This record gives sequence, C-alpha cells and structure tokens, in this order.
Amino acid sequence: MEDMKTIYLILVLAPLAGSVIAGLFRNQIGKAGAHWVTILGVGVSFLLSAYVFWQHVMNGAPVFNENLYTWMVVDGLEMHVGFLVDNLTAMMITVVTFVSLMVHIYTVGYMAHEDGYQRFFSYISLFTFSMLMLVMSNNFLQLFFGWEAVGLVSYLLIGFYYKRETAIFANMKAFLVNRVGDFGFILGIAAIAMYFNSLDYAQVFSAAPDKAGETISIWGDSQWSLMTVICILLFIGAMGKSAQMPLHVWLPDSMEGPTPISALIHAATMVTAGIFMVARTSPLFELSETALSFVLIIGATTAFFMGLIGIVQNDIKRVVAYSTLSQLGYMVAALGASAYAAGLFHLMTHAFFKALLFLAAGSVIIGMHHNQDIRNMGGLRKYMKITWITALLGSLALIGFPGFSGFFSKDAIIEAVGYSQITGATYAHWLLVAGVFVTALYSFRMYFLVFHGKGPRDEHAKDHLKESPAVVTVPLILLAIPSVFIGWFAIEPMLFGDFFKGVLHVASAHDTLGEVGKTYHDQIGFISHGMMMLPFWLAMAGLAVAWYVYLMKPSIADGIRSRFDWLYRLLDRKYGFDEFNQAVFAGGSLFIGRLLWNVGDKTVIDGIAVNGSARSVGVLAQAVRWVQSGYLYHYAIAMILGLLGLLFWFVVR
Amino acid sequence: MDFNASTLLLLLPEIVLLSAIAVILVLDLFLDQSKRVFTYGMSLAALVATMAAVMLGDNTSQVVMHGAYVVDAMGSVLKVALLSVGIFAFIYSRRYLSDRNLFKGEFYVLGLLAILGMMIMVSAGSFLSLYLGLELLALSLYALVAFDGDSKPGSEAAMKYFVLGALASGMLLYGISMIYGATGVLDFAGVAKVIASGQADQTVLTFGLVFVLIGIAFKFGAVPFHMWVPDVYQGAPVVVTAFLGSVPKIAAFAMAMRILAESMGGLGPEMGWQGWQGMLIILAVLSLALGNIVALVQDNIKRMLAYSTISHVGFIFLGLLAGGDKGYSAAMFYTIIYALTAVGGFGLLAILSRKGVEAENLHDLKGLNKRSPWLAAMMLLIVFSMAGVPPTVGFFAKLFILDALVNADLLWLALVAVFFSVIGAFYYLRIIKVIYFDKPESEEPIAANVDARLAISVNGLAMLYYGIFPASLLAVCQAAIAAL
Amino acid sequence: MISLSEYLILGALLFVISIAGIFINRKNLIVLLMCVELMLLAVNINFVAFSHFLGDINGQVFVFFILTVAAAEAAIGLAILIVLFRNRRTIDVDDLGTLKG
Amino acid sequence: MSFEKFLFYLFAAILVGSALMVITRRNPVHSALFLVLAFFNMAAIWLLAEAEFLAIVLVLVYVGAVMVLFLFVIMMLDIDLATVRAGFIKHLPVGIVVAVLMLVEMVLVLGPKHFGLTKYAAPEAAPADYNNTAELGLSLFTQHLYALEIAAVILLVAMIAAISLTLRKRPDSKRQNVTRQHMVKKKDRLKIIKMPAEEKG
Amino acid sequence: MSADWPILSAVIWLPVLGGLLVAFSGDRAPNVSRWLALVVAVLTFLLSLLLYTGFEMNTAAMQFQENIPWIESFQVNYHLGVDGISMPLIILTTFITILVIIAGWQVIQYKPSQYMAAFLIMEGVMVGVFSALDAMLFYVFWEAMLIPMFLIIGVWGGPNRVYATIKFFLYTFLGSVFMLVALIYMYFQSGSMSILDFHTLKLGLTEQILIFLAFLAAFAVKVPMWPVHTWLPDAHVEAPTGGSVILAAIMLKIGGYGFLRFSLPITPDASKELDWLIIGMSLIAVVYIGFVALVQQDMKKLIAYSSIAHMGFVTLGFFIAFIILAKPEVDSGVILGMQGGMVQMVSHGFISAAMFLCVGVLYDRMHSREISDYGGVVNTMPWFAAFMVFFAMANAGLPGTSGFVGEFMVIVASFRADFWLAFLAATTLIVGAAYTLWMVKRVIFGDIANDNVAALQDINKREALVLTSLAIAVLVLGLWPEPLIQIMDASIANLVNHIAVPKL
Repeated sequence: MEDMKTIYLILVLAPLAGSVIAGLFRNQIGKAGAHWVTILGVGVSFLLSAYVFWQHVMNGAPVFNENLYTWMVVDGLEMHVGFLVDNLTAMMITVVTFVSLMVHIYTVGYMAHEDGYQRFFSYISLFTFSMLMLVMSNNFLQLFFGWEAVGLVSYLLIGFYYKRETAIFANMKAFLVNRVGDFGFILGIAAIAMYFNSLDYAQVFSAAPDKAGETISIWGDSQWSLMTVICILLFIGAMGKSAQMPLHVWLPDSMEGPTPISALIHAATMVTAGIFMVARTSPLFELSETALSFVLIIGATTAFFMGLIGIVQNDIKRVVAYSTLSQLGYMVAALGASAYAAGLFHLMTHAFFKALLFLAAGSVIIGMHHNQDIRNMGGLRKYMKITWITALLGSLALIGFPGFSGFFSKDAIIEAVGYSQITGATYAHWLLVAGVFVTALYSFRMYFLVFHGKGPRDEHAKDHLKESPAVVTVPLILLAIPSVFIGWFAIEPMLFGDFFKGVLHVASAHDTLGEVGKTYHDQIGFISHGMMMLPFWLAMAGLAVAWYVYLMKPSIADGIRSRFDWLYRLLDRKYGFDEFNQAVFAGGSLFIGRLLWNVGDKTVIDGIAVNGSARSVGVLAQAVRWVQSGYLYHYAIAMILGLLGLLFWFVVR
Repeated sequence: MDFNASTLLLLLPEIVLLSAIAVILVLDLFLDQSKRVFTYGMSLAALVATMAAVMLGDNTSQVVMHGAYVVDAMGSVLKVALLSVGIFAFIYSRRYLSDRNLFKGEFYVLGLLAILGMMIMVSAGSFLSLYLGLELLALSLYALVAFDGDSKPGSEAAMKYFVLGALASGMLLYGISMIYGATGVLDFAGVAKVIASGQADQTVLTFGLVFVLIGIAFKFGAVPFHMWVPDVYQGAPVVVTAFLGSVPKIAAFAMAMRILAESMGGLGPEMGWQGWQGMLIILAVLSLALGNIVALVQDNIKRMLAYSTISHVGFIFLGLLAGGDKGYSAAMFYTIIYALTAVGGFGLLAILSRKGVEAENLHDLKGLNKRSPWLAAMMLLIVFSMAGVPPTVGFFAKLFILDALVNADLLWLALVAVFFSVIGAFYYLRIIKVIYFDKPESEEPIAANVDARLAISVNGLAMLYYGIFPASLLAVCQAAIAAL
Repeated sequence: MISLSEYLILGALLFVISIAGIFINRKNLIVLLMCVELMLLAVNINFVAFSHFLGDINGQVFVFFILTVAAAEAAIGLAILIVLFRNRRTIDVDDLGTLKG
Repeated sequence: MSFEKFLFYLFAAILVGSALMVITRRNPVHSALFLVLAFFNMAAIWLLAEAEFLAIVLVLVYVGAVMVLFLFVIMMLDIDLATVRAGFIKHLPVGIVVAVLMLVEMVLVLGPKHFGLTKYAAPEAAPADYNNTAELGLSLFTQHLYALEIAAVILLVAMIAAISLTLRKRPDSKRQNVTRQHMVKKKDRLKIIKMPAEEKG
Repeated sequence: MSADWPILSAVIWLPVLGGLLVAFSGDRAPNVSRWLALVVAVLTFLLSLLLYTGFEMNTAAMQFQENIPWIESFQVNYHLGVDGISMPLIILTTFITILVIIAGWQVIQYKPSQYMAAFLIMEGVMVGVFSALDAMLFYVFWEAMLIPMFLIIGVWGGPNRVYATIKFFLYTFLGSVFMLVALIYMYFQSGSMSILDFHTLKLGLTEQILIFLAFLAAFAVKVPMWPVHTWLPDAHVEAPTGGSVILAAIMLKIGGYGFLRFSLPITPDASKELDWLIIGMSLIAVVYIGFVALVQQDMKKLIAYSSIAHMGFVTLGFFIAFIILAKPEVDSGVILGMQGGMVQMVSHGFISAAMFLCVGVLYDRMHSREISDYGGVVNTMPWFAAFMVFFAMANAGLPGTSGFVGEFMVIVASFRADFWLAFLAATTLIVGAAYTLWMVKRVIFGDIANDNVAALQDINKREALVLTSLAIAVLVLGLWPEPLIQIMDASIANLVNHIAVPKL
C-alpha cells in the first residue's frame, strides 16, 4: 500500500507544484515555462489517475483509505488529512485530470495573447490540485477544504480579467453565493461532528444506521430527524457549488472568466462537486426520505426552469452555462431519486461533452475575435470545420441523441426518477421529461445560429474567420471521443454493474436504478427501449423546432417573442433572481449595515453613551466651574455652607 | 520637670533648621546680588543638615516638652519626606527667580521657616504646638504667594489665601476650644485618654470635631474648603506653587494623623457615620468628584493641577477614613508620593518658564518631546503617576488606598474612587497629548540649569523606581504607622 | 451666676457676626480682616471661659498665643493688602476676580 | 440677677452691638473704632472670668498696636467710600439667613443642655493671693516653653514677611547712599581739563 | 519545569531595557536605533523560542516559574510562569514585534528611535501580561501597556489621533479599574495575590457575579466586545501601521486571555450564570459588527470591525462551554470550543497583523485609507495584490489558512450547544467574506482608478519579507494546527475540568 500512497501523493501534489512554480517564478520561467511546467504536472496526474483507474476498476485493487497526517485531535474529535480511493474516486480523478489536461493544452492556444498567461496556468493547476483534494478526501474536513479551495480558484479565475468590472463583480458574487451554500455545509459538518464524533467517512457511514432514529430539536420542542437535518444542511452546500436553484445565480455570471475556465470549472468539474458529495454521502441520504425529496425537487426544478432561460440567451457561453445548470439539475434529481450511479454517470458524460461544448464555444469566440453574441454569428461551419463537427457531436450528446453518451445517462436518470416513489417524484419526473425538449431546443438553437445560416452577420469578422490552431482543436477532438462513446461503454458497469459497489448505498426501498436495470439487457436494447419513450421524441421535436424556428423561419421566433412577451421578459430576466438578490440581500445587508453603523455605533454607542457622557461631564464641569467665581465671598460662603452642612449632618441631626 | 539637655537632642532637627535660618537671614544681608546663589546653597545645606539630624536622631516613640513635642517614627519619616520634597522645590526655583529679579534671600528664608513650621506640625504633641506650627507655615506661605510684589495675580491670590486661611484657622481654633472644653486638656494623648474614658460629652466633641476637621480639610484643600486652591496655585509664582502644592500636604497629613488618629481616634472608623469617618467620606467623595470633573475644562496647567490636587486629597482622605494600620499607612504613602509627584510637575513648569514667559498654559507645553525628549519623558512619568497608571508609583499609591478601603468594608467607596480616577485620567492625557502629539510653537531649546535638570530627573525616575519597587517606601510607612 | 453656656453663646454670637461680616462685606478687604479678628475674639472667649470653669490655666495660655499669632497675622494681612493696593489701586473684593474658573 | 450677671449682659450687649457695627459700617474707620470698643468690652468680660492678664494684654496689644496698625493702613490706602457699600443690601438677607442658621445650630450645642451650670458648676472665686499673671508666666516659661519659642519665630516671620512684602525698591525713586556720599573724593567731583588757550583769530 | 535561568524575565526585560537603550540612542543616527531595535527584537524572539523547545506538553502546570517577593506586606510576588494557554501568545507577541519593527523601518521618519523603543517596551510589557501569575503583577503590566500604545497612536498617528487615543485610553482604563477592585476584593478573600490561589478560592454566587462583571468590564473592552467596541475602529484608523498591528494582533488577545486566566477559572459559577450575556454579546459581535464592517469606507475601519467580529468567535468559543456542560447528553465540545477560541486568537494575530500591514503598505504610498481612493491596485502592484487577496481569503476563513481553523472549531463546538448558536456564528462565512471581498474588489481589482494608483510601486523586499513570513505562518497554522493544539491541550483540559466543578 505504501507505493500506492506515494502515487496518490504525487498525483495530488504534481499540479500543486506546477502551480506554485508557475505562480511564484512567473517572470523567471516565462510563458512557455509556465505552460510546460503545469501541463507536465497535470499530465503526470492524469497518467497516474489512469493507472489508479486501471488498478481499481480493472484489477480490482482494494479500497485505499489511509490518513496522511493528523490535522488535529481535539476533545476526542480526530481530524486527519487522508485519501480514500475507491472506484468513485478513481473515476472522478480520471475525469478531472483528463478534462484538466485538455483544458491546459487548449489554453496554450486560447490564451496565447493574453496578459497573465502564467497566472492563468498557475490558477488552473491549483484548481486541479484542489479538485483532487476534494474528491480524494476520506473525510468531511478535507472535503470542505477542497470544496473551498476550488471556490477560491473559481473566484480567482472568474475575476481573471480583473480590469473588467463585470468580471470582478461576478467573481465576488460567485464566492458569496457559494458561501451561502458553505454556510449550510459547515453546519452539516458540525452536526456530523456532534453526533458521530468523527468526520471520517468510514466511521460516519458505519455509524449512520444506528443514528437513523435520532432526532434533534431546533426550534422549541419540535423534533427533527437528525439525518434529515444533516442531509439538508449538506445539500445546501451542494446547492451552492452545483448551482441549484436558488443558489444558481452565480454560474451564468461566472462566464466572465476565460472560456477554458468555463469548461473546466463551471461545467466539467467543480460544479459537479456537489453531485459527488451527495453521492459520497449516500449512506446518510438514504436514511432520510425527506432530504431525498428535497434534493429531487430542487434538482428537477433547476433542470427545467434553468433550461428555459437557455432558450432566450444570446451570449454563446451563457447558453452553455444555462445548459450546464439544467444538466446539473438532472444529476441532482438523479441523486434525489437515489439513482446515485446515474447521477455520477451523467456527471461523467456531461463533463466530457460540456467541456467539449465550452471549448468549442471558446474556439468560436477566438474565431469571432471575442464576440460572443450568437446573433452575430452564423455559417461558421464553413470556416471552422473541426469546431463545427465537435460542437455538433457535443450538442447531440447533450440532447441525448441515442447512442451518444448523454443519451444513456439522461435516459437512465429520467427512468429512475420515474420509478421513484418518494414525495415529489411525479412532479420531478414530468419536469425532467419536459426538460428534454427544452434542452434540445436551446442546444440546437445555438447550434443552428452559430454554425448554419448565412455566414456571420458581422461582415468585418468574416474576413478574419479561420479555424483555431491545433492546441485548440486537438483537445476538442480528444474530448469529442468520450463524449460520443463513453456512455456506451460505461453504462453497464456503472449503472447496473458493481462499479460502485460498496461506495454508494441505496436502500432497497429507493432502488430505482434496480428497477431500471430489470428492463436492461444491453446497450442496443437500452437504445431501442429509449427510442420508444417520450423523452426521445421530445428531443427530436426540440431539434426540429429549433431547426424550423431559428434556421428556416426566424420570423416565427420574433412572433412568438412578441406574443409571449411576458414570458420572454421573465426568462430574459432569469425570473428576477438577480434583481431580487441585489435588492433584498445585497441592498438589505448594506441597509442593515448602515443602519447599525449610523444608529447603533455612531449615534447610540458613540454619540449618546460615549461622547454623550463625556459631554455631560463637560457640561457639569462648566457648571461647577461657574461656582468658582473668583469672588472671595463666594469662597467664604462655600466654606461656611460646608460647615453648616457638616454641623447639621453630624451634630444637630 | 522633665527638661534636660538630652531633650534638646530630640529637638535637634528643628534647632538645626532654626539656627540655619538665623544664620542665612543675617548672612544674606551681606551678600551682593551676584553672590545670592550662596544663600541658595546654604539653604539646601540647611535642609540636608536637618535631614541628617532627623535621620540620625532617635525616633523611638516618646513625648517631651510637656506633651508639646512628639518623637516617633512617623514624624521622622514625614520630616525626611518634606525636607526632601522641599529640596526639590528649592532647586527648581533658582533660575526662575533669578530670571525675574526675585532671587532674594527672603524667599529661601520664608521657605525654610515654612518647613520649620511643618516640622513643628509633624511632631506636634498638643493642639497648641500644632496650631503654632500651622500658623508658622501659613504666615510664611501667605508671604511667599505674594512674593512677586509686582504680580497682580500673585497679590490677589495671597489676599484670598490669607482671608480664607484666617477664616479656616479661626474655625480650627473654635474647634480646638470646644475639644478643650469637652476634655479639659490640650495634648493629644490626654484628649485620647479622656475620650477613651468616655467622660467627655459626645455631642460637644463631635461639634468641636467638625470645626477641627474643617481646619484640616482647608489645609488639604478638600471640597468645599478647597476654593482657595485653584486661585492660589494659579496666582502664585510657579516656584511657590511647587512648594505650596507639595510639601504642606505632608504636614497636613501629619496634622490629620495627630488630631484624627491619635487624639480623636475614639471618634474614628469604629464610630462609622457618627464619627469623623462619615465626615471624611463626604469630603472625600466631593473632592474626588469636583477635582476630577472641573480639572477637565482647565487650560491653565497650574489650575488644572490644582484641581488635580483636590482629587488627590480625596484619595488621601479615603485612606485616612479607612483607618487602621492599612488605611493610615496607605494614606501616608499616598501623601508622600503625591508631594513628590506634585513638586515634579510644578518644577517642570518652572524649568520651562523663560524670562518674561510663564509656562502655565497647556499650550506652553506643546511639542515638549520635540524640544527635549528627556524632560518630556520625565513629565510623562509624573503625569502618569498622578493619573495612577502603572508602572508609575501613583498606581501603587492608589492601590494601597483601595486596598485599605476594601479592607474596611467600604467597597463602594473604592468603586467611586476608581470611577472618578477614570474621569480624571482624561485631563492628564491632555497634558501628555500636548507634550507628545502637538507641534512645538517654538523650537527654542530649553535652558535649564544642571541642578534643575538633575533634580527633575531624580524626581521623574523616582516615579518609576517607586513604581517598580514600592515595597521599600511602603514598608517604611507601615513601620511608622505601626509604631504610633 | 453666669453659666458657661452664656459665655459660649456670646462667643457663638461673635463667631456668627464675623461670618456674616465676611459674607456681606464685598467692597472692603479691611473690614474682612477685622471680621477675622472678631472671630478670633469669639474663640478666645471660649478658651477663657473654659479655662475659668475648668480651673485650668492652659486655656489662657492658648489665648495668649492666639493673641500673638493674631498680631502677626494682622501684620502680614495688612502687608498683603498694601501690596494688593499698590498693584491694583483698589481693595474692592469684587475686583478680586481675575483668578477664577 | 446678680450684679456680676448684669455686668456680663451689659458688656455682652455692647460687645455684640459694636461687633454688628463693625460689619455694617460704611466707613472702615468707624468699623475699626467699633472694633476697639468691642475689644474693650471683651476685656471687661474676661475680667469677669478672672483672666486679668489677658484682659490687659488684649487692650494693650490689640487696641494699642494692632488696631492702630489697621487705622494706619486705612488712612494710608486712599479708599473711595462711595462704592464701598454698593450691593450691601442685596446680600444682607442671605447673610442673615446663613448667620441665623449657623447661630441656631451652635446654640443647640452650646446651650444649657451641655454647658449649663448643672454640667459645669461655676468655679469658686480665686483666693485673694491668686496671681493670674504669675500663674500664666510660670506656665508659659516652663510647660509652654516650646510654644513660646515657636511664637517667637512666628513673630520673626511676620516681620520678615511684612518687610519683604512692603519694602520695594522702585526703580524710579531716587535715594541717597550715605556711605557713598561720605566716600566721595575730590577727583570724583571735579575734573580739570586742560585746554589750549584760545587763539585770537 | 523550572528553568535554570529566568527565561521569562529575560523575555520581558530584554526588550524593555533594549527599548530604553534605543530611546537613549536618539535620532542622530536613526539607522543605529533601527538596527539595535531589530537585534533586540530578534534576540527576544529567539529567547522566547526557548519557551517552546523546553515546554512540556503533557502537563497543565505552570512552567518556567519564577517567584520572588515583590511587595511583601501585600503578599504580592513577582511570579511568572507559562502554560499552554499563554506560551503561544508570548511567541506570537515576540514574532509580531519583529515584523512591526521591520515594517516601520523607513516609514517612520519622525523620532524613529522613540518609535522603535515604544514597540520594544510594549513587547516586554505584553509578554509580562501573558506570563504574570500574580494578579497585581498582571495588572501592572496590563495597565502599563496603555502608555506606549497611547504614545504610539498619538505621536505617529493620523489627524484625528487625539480623539482616538483618549478614547482608547479611557475606555480601557475604565474597564480595567473595576477589575482592580475585584482583584483587591479577592485578595482579602484569599489572603494572596496569586492568580493560582484565586482559582481555588471559594466564592459565593453573588460575589462571583460581581467579580465576573468587573472582569468583564476589563476584558470586554480589551477584546473588544459589543457594545464597548467603538474605541477600536477609531484607534486603528488613527494608529500608525505598527500600532494597528500590535493592537489587533496582540492587545485584543489579552482580553481573551483574561477570560481564560481569570473569569472562567475564578468565577465559574458566575460565568455559567451569565453565559447567555457573553454569548449574546459575542453573537452580536459576529453578526452586527459584520454588517457594520460591510459599509465601511475606510480600509482600516473595515478591518477593525472585522477584528471585532472575529474576536466574537473567541468569546463565543469560551463561553459555549457552559451550555454544553449543562447538556448531559452532549459529552464533548467544551474543549473544542475553548481550543477553537485560542486558535482563533493566534490565527487572528497573524491575519489581522497581515491585513493591517497590507493597508499600511498602501497608506505609505498614497496616504489614504479611503477605499474609494483606490481601485485596480493589482495592475501596478501585482505581488502586493497577491498577498492582499491571500490574507483577505484568510480573513474570510478559507480552509487551509489559519482563519478557518478557529472558526471551524468554534462553529462545530457551538453546534453542540445549540443549533442556532452555530447558525448565527456561521453567518460569518457569508458576511465575513462579503465585507472582505468587497473591499478587495474595490481596492485591488478593477481598472486603474486614478493617476495615484497608476504611480504605485510594488512592494519592496522588506515589505515582502514581512508579508511572506506572515503568509507562511497563516498557511502552516491552517494546514497543520495540531502542534498548536498539543501545546494548549493539557492546559485547556485542566481548565475545563476546573470550571466543570461548581465552586459554591
């Protein structure tokens, strides 16, 4: 096991080393040095991940669970830093390092002419390190560390263009909204620490069944199920990181960051940390149906309603961003339905195709010279062949075209939710099904507007349009491969096999995937089964509608828009979440802050209590001073009155 | 008759001092103005010689001269204290006086006579000798306050001081007469004996006590018998203020101890509100309050320090009224330390005053740190000592008082005292503020003589020394009180 | 026979008169000094009376010294008065108001 | 009422009356004279209390010296009498109230309850050979020797103080220096200057 | 363990005497003073490290004790000693002092020798506070701190320094005199001035409550707790950078230390009785002050308010103990909370010091602390911006930095006391991040706001050295707090056992 430990350490630390070198010695090593050192670091990580994956998945290596060092031991609560490597981890690290590597390579081309080149590489390597820490953790504390660290890097990267006011607003917003999630998360951890007196996954999970019946009183005498409280608190964390309504607001804004970041962090990896976390803690979630319902409803709601917004977006990256939100909703819904494997499966497929789509979008943006408005694009397939093809593949995967990776994962989720019996399952099921149509509609709306039609509306751009360089296109191709095929290969072991055996716990009452599995025979069977179901036809309908409305008869789109103006405006304003938050939370906080400062600190404490008492002493002093009039007879009378007083008090009385 | 030559030996300090005064008085007549410094030197020598006589003398408790003169440890300690503080006051005065054509032998003679009066008070064994010592002191001080004949504030202050002082000594005498009437004796031990026997009329005693107490309170400057303090401190030449604001406090303490503790001890703390404890409580609280509050709004440092004195008197009273060995020794410690502190504070003002310019307003101290960091540091120590901030000795002085109060179950008074100390800290901080924070109005370096510089250094560092090693002085005070 | 009380009340009367004198005489410092003399007189009568009734000579001795001191005091008081007058050309108590506050 | 008592009340009444005059007279000279009267009456009362020496001293020292000093000063300081009484009436009520209160408090203590004849019996008249002066002298020079010495110093202080306060060398006053006048030599006064004879032009 | 030679005394008096020497060296050759001060500070730091190397972790007893009579008639002794609670704070003090001296190297041109001297004396006195085992000695050091601090703010401070210094002084003075009376009272109850004797002193509940309140007056002002906190923003704003650093990094800790050394062990029952008060004040500090920090326009004020909020965690951590102890079903968490408070103190020592140094770096260049005068500093000062963002993140409690550790421990512990306590405490995650990052956004990020910003020079080597050493400290403590925990473990456990037993 020692050698494995070394491997894991190297795996984690290589990107960190790359990051530190690129960051601290940026002037010494120059641009090339920066990307080489970081690519080397991440490359090493990827290779080792692949090795680990091979060891665990193919060779069935035993689960590795060991502590590296003791973070602290206090009051009987032991907190360590350590690794838990099982199939779930192996899958996650492979996905993370692969996408990360792709993004590193892609960035060489994408960022070639940007300032802060080294800084960028330093950040994304640091991100890789943080993400690895997160997924390899064997305890909640380290999970939280990675959780926050990826948040930090996300913050740094969203604000990468620090001169841009929108960027630095977006990164603060992202961090703060995430903090709202973390607020719940840390309370969840605190609850775990209290009731399990441990933060170690293994210990907590093994003790969890005994605690299933415990209750906790939060408000007055009302008793809450402990597990429900813990799980909901943890899930609030996941809502922040995985951008579930209503904590989703940061993700679209995070598109202010450079496109590779959108691909890596805000699509493929970081945002899925919530999914990962819930799956990881499935032994807890399984003990609380209430929590699962909560998860399911939030996920389905996000999946549908965020997808709707995607339809009206015109910024190429924002369309993809809302798509990401919607897809994350699918994953969360899967978790809610106890179909953790399906959620993780979708996580993986989504990581590839969404990274692909983002990078493709980035490629388009390069081609369009950083013009991101899809209304200005069109007909790009003529100029950017590779981008076009890969984007098409990605889109097909996204809408769940049969055979593509997305098809397997999404269908499995929808079916699993359909089987779910918990509260809200029906609602969730219908939203998810409807969401398929929406997905297809916005995906292909974007696809058609960008790649088809009569060439760029921006004549100036036309002259410069050309395919992006190889460092950009190679990652696209490399990502397109798994986007297309990974579903085919992975569905059987991941969903119905024992890939996640011992990692994910599903109570028999919630075993929705088991239900799905009863009808599963092989991939072909799954496809043919899927093609007979409603979602497939909805996807096709969405595609067709997109083709008809946006490519053939754009006037229809305008007609619909004017007919359903209220709806359009509602969607265009993203249901008003931003305005609401800005007014109520940001504005409210500032208002409270000013109120407390002006009234509380300045007026009451300083004004009345502190300076007021000083002033009144001063007034008193002036008054007493007035008695000291300078006149001898006043002085004498003071003495005589003193004498009178003393005589009266002590003698006469 | 218990008179023999050895009795005179016990009186040696007073005899030495008086002889010196006589010699100086006569010699001074024959000195040119240019040689006046000789008088100054002789005066210092006289003080040192007297101090030596005190220190070398026998201080086992005994009463001689038919009860008029008491020898005891407390007397010796207080005499040493007032002589040393007197030396400081004399040293600070030299350049100031010569800058103003006031460098005359009379100043030192009057000063020495005042000290003689105080020594008489310190070792007074009866009301008579106490009264005479008091008058000797008071008459010298009246003259000193008016010493600068051309100073309008000086003469005004002297007049006020004189009238109020006469009024107060009238009241004191009235009280003494009542006590005499009630007990039939005039010496302290005799009065104590009569009171202890219970033969004296309680009401008459208390009646007399009120008047006597007013005399004491006046000497200290306790509210409401304080009215002279600010005006006199401000009006008198600063070197006189330095003298009058420091040394007499020690004598007043002795007076209070002799009257209240030694002779009227029977009406002391065990009588609670019926005896002088109650009266002192009223005076102390009033003094603490008024002194600290009114000082806040003063711009004239002499006046500010005058009000500060009043508040310190409140503290001394707190120690006295707490009673017992603890209370008395704490008050004694406080008094000595306060005298030392006050003489330093006023002495610094004297050093800062230049020809034709009095350093008496707060802004005259502006930027002292820039002009002379060392003097600024000394003033810092002195002021913080007044404010009672550790590690200066002022803190321990206050601490011992508080300790005595708590010991006497007067916790509430301790709280009142600390509360007003905090208010009082404000004006001390104002002094520090102008010294350290403000820009000087002139960059002119400070011309101070070597002797004054040395004295102020010793004076300032004493604040620190006794702050770090308060035990030595405290032990002396405790031993002195224990021997009473 | 004259009781001690009568002497003492006479003294008290003088004492009170002198106090009243100090208070109501705002224009003339000399009268103030005289009031002080009156007060000492009040004290002296107390001492003499006590001495008489107690049959103790010490009270009279005290008075003797009080007289001595009072004389000295008067001398100094008047000297100060003269200094004051030289400086300010007035002995009006109301004008003694530059030191205040 | 015995004769002694009558005398006491007579003198007391004059004493109080003249004391009141002292504090209420507009002219300080009148005040001083009433004070003299008060001293005389006090001396008389002291005689009643068998303090003969003090009674004489009071007259001699006070009337003879101190009051003369007062008068001297009053004469020396040229005081504007017109303004002296202003405000007198205004402050009188307060003064009376304070004085009455004070008196009431004092009389409550000094009244017969504490000092009546029952408490303090009137002393026997002194024997004929009793010499108040001798007794006093004896006491002064034995028992109160220390005090006497101090008193001497006090008088010294008064002297020094009074002189140092009032004696001023005015820079503008011209004074003779007798010693220097004596020491003067011819050559200091007379200077012979040799001049060449004038030439006739 | 008792050392062969008085290490503690050396750590106290070396800087004090060194400071006097520096003051005497005058300003004729300022560099001599500076180097002298630095040498003294470094020597003191090295000496203080001996405390760590010679420290025995597994005992709660006082170590390195020195005990000689001082004022015998009052049973006042010069009694020094450290345990796991005070030792880390002493090392923090000596460490920060070095940084302060380096930070003031060039910036202070007016009377540099006095400046350096003030800090050295301050250092010695603060170490004295932490190591005094005699109540009177403690009090003397406690008050003596005021003098150098008063001068530091007043002499080298900003335009409104007079108001700030006097407010600072009077606030703290008022608070501490009541403590003095309480100490005297206990002296009469126990006949000793030893703090350790006070710990075992039996006191009635009313007595305890009064004593507790007296202590509270002193410590709450120092910490500072709401509502006696308003001196702190003013003092910070006016103080020179070094003054702010010492104030935030160490002086505030003395209040927290006081709770551990005095309030809790001496008056456990009163602490229990009044725990709601302290907890309430702490939570108000966390939430209320957080919101107030949000709207500050002045960087230093903002950080000052943030300090208050962070110190709220310290007191919260200390006093939730009693709620947990009162819950029979919860068997742990008391130590966690107290340790958390301690860790928070140490960590805040580093972070607040760093934050104030960062502001100082900017102030030295632009002579403004107004947030609105800045913007886009990162463009001209990239390295500085990196530090600033790092420390801001630490301030916001990012895991991996020391700022997280204490907050985490306290939140976890307070959850055991009550869900809503943890809930309110955890709001700092949001509010704390909000005010810190908003400031960073306005100051550091964005386009170059004005010509002044455009002219900024990045940090020099000296500044980098200071910030780097703090950054390392913050990181090390964040990534591996165990050594610190171990130092304190025995002492805290002992304290918890002590307070768990009623004195009544």
